[in-house]
Amino acid sequence: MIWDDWLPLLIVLSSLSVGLVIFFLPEDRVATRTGLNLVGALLKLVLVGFMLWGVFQGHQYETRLPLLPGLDLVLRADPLSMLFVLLSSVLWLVTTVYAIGYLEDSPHRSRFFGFFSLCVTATVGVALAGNLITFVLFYELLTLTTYPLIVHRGTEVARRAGRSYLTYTVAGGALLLAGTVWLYAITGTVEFTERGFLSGLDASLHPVFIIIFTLLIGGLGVKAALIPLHGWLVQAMVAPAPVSALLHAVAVVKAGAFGIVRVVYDVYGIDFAAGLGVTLPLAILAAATVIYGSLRALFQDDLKRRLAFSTVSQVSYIILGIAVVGPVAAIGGLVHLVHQGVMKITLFFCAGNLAETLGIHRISEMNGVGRRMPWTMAAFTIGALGMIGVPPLAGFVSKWYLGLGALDAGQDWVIFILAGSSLLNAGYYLPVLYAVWFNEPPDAWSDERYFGRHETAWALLVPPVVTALLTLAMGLLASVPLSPLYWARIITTLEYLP
Amino acid sequence: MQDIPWGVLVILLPVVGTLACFLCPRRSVPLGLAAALGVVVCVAGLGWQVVEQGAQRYAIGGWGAPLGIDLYADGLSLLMLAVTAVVGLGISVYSTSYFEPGRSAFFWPLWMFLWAALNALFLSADIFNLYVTLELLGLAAVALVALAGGADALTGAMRYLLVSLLGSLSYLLGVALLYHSFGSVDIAILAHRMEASPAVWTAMGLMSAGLLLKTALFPLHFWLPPAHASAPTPVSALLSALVVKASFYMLLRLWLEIFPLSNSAPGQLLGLLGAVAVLWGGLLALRQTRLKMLIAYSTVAQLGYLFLAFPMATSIAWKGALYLLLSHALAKAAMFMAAGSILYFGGHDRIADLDRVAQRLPLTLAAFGLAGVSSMGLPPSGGFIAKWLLLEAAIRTGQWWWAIILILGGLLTAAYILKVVGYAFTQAEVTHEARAVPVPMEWAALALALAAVLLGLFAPWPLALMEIGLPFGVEAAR
Amino acid sequence: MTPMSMIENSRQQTPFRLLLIVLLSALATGLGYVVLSLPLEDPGLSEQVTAKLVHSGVSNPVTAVLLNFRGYDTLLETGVLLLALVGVWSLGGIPQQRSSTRPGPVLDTLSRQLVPLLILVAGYLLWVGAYAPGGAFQAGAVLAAAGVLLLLAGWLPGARFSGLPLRIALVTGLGIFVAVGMVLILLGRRLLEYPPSFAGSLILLIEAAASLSIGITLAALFLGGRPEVESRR
Amino acid sequence: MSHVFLYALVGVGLFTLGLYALIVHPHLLRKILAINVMGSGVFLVLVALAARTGGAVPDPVPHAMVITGIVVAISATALALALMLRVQTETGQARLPEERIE
Repeated sequence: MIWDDWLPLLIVLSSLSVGLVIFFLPEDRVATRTGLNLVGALLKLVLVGFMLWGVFQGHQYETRLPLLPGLDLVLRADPLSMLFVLLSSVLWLVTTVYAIGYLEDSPHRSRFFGFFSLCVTATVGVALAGNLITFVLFYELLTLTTYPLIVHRGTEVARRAGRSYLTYTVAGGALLLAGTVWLYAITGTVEFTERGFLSGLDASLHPVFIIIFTLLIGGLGVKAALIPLHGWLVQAMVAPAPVSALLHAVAVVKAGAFGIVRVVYDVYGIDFAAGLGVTLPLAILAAATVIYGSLRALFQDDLKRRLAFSTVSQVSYIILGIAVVGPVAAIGGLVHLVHQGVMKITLFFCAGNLAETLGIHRISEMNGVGRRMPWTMAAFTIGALGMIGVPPLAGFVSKWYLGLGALDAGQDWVIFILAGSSLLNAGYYLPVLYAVWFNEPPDAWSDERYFGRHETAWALLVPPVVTALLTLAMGLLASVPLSPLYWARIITTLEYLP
Repeated sequence: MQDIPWGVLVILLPVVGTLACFLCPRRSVPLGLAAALGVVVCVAGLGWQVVEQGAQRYAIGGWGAPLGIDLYADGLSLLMLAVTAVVGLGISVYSTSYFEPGRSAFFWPLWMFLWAALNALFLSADIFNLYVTLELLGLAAVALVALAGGADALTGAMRYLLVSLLGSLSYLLGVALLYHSFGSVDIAILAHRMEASPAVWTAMGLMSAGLLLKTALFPLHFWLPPAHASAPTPVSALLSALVVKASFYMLLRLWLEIFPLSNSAPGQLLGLLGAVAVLWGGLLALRQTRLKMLIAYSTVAQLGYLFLAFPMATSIAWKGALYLLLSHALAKAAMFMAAGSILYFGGHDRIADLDRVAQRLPLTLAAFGLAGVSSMGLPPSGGFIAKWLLLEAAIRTGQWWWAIILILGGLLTAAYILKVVGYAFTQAEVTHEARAVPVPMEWAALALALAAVLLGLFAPWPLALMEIGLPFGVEAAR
Repeated sequence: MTPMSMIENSRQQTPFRLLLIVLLSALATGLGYVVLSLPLEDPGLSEQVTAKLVHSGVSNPVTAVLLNFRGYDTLLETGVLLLALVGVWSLGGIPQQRSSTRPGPVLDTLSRQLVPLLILVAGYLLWVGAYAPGGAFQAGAVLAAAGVLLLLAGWLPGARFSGLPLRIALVTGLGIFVAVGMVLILLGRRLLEYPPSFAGSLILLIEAAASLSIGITLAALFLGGRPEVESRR
Repeated sequence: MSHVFLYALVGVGLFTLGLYALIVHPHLLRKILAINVMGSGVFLVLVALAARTGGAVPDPVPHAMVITGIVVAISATALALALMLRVQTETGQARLPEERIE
């Protein structure tokens, strides 16, 4: 059935073609651009849904295009890629609606939405990549397409953030490329295979594999915001809200974490990596990032910077889950990939709403804002509580599995890390919630905009509410088939059980 | 279709084009464009013939190798012809609206002469004939640089002419030594009779020195930036993309077929010079204040990459170098055209206040950006494939230090390309009135930039073409 | 500060010149040694040339090599000459230093005698090229000498002539050469593969056209710029 | 050492002398003349070594090459001289910018 060969490519091309068309749309054609955006997002969602159902039935989807003699461009739908592609297509639809509302009459929108679609194309490409070279190809494409989004406003601050983003990511990309070529030159293949393809080779190569591992993790760590390499993430907060929402909850940061999962699971194989002794340093680095991110978040007054530091620490949960060698912890890490995305995007949407309707950027200005914007703040509360790990929200599920996994893997110190960071999360989210609901609002907001009966434009309000409900749903209906937890279980069974 | 001598047509058609443009200067634009299209068709015909029947040898005058001159078309020369045709067509379209009538009457005959010289050079299998085509190429290029007429264009052209003549004479002395040692100037016969002797080593040194001077490898690159930057834009594009590559092609041909060496000491020296060129060119490009000078120094850097293949000397390394040559030709031509459009629009190409101009030329900036992606070696461009092949060759031959140079060079290129692209995202309003850029100029640049990107997506075909006639030796393709 | 300029600027200091002299003399001795190392007896391609001479249509071996065996080189070479002219013309008009003072009596009378003689000699050189040293380039050079003499005597090509007619004259050499090549291809032969019976006459035709063009090109190059063309249209 | 090699050595000498003059003398006219001297040197080497055929007739192929070389040399010199005049009128000195007398 030819459908099996071309579906993954179709998914990638659906947003690519939309993006290219939008580039050439004149600025004033708002209706067509919005229509195109929504059609593109919905089409992708439908295709992904169709593929999800197919993979659920045990169908094999793979597109193989010749790239180099002996090396193909491979797009394959396996459970791990389904997890990430599902997350990105759902959140892209929601973020597109939000971005249309947010950038109501600002300049350069054709350029923005063009690069916006290209960015999601790259993300989906990263998710569906079937071998390391395809992964690198889309990973670098992601760097190139997100740069224009970060510097979209064109202010001096935005351009400085863009420059720092590029220095980090281009250098990271170079490391990743070096590691990939070295791996390919030694082993002759870069295909992602269950439990990795390095275990069979002779032992003399082990030190080389360790160096290659550090290169790969260095390259991927930049986007996964591991400690020394996270500087760009906080500076990139200056981008418009939909960009920081997409960038930090879905595309860039997740691509890094997803890459690390791919390398550990499908290139090295978890047992071989553990045998090499590289998983423990990775776990320590991730743990350090978790704590560091939360600590820095405590002292940030600017709302988006606090959320950025929270992202730095939350993403490392995923890596921690992987690096703690144990099936249950792996489930926790993998499912957090989706949960963190949904929760964090809710928080960014709300931050965007506050900035757009009331001109609030700092937490100190957020007193009593719950009364003025009840729905937004309700969504914000759900998101924040989810981040802390309060049951029955999604965050609790992933932290629960992470804790259990750490215990049964005998890594007790991880428990303290989890507990400590949850406390810190509470430390920097609860005061905000308290201020929002229980403090007296100031008599006038800095530059308030009125939207008749509603608290803000519907396009800005609906997305956060939807994602908040999703957080709730993923918490309550965790064990329903086709839920993120279900997929995480399938992935770990493939990886761990013989 | 089989018996049409496409090789000869590819050479004679531009010559006929030159004569036509020279005879009726008022209609030189349509005539030139027609000749350009004709040449592209002929190259396609030759390509189809070479793919069908493998490498073609054509004895001119029917006399055969030692006495007469042969034309030889294998995968390597075919790809060089193809890239010359594509870039040439782009430049021809760009120049239809770039020059005002007075100058374009002289641009087209000179440009057609240069194209004829390039095609003759890529097809010739005779080292003396290569000298004549090299000279034809050099003089045409010098005349084209001088076409800009300003003080620095004329001095740049003068210095380029002196350097070019010095290189040619040194090459000719090498040819004399080779002829008087082996009694023939045909490459195949020389390769057959070749054995190491002092005369051969000196000839190799002289010819390589001459060609390195014309390819502007690191210590001998001083003449390139002023010449390429001050020339009129289409001329800078064709100089950086094609003319500099012709002498590299000759060096490649000689080292692959005639000179008896594996990856010996001279190869290491070339690799070292290439590495220094990559870093030196990149650093200087970073410090330039004018866009065209930045691009010219970027050419010096990218040429350095090509020479990294000499010390490795495996078939993957050669393929990587050739692939980089192809994508650099396309990307560099697109970059210079974009710079030309910016210069045409804003009247200046100072990088510092580029932002007033850049944001009102989205197509031109897109072309510059795409071409930049290819020269940075980021996917999905031809540059990435080339960088991948060279990296792979470096690791397989155990000479990993070349890999470090490749990575550092990529970062340096990224630095100066993105410094320029950054200016497209600013809020500065335009202060001075500007001249609208004609449509063919912007679209020609974008087309070539897209070609550079497509080269990255459809890599197997050019790589398969490189196999025809086995120019790079027989060992394992992978 | 480019390497070439570094050398130039510091040329006053003698140590730099000494270094250069040492280097270049080393180069010279190396080249000399290499030249001496070449075999004493080396026929080169002389046997092949004499063997094929009978089919080449001319009896002078150098002209045979120049016009028949390696005719393609000569075609490109006439191209180089025309290219040089186009290059010089693209630089602009005739530089002003050309003072158009009346020529002295000696130059005037002498040039009237010499020019016809030069043209005759050129014709002879062209004809003798088939049997003895001579041929297109020598004849062209002599023709050019006649042209230069006329230019020195103050004669300038009329404005009407220096338009299309001059360009046609300049282009005939290369044009005829390419035309002959093309026609031979149309007849199913290879490029510049003269049929043995017509080889001699074809070579003469090409040489005649070439010498005319070379003469006029070199004379025009002596002018140093593009002659003014009265713009008719 | 027969007379052939004497001429060839003179050719080599001319080539080196021309190279020295090209590098040392800043004035463009002297550089162009130096290029011509180097060219004559190379042509002399080509022609001298052609006489090693033992028989009366020397090898005609190098002779043809030299004729082609001479025509190429004259074209290059013509273009160089015209360019030098333009540089002179444009910049006031027949020198490359780096060797200009300020």
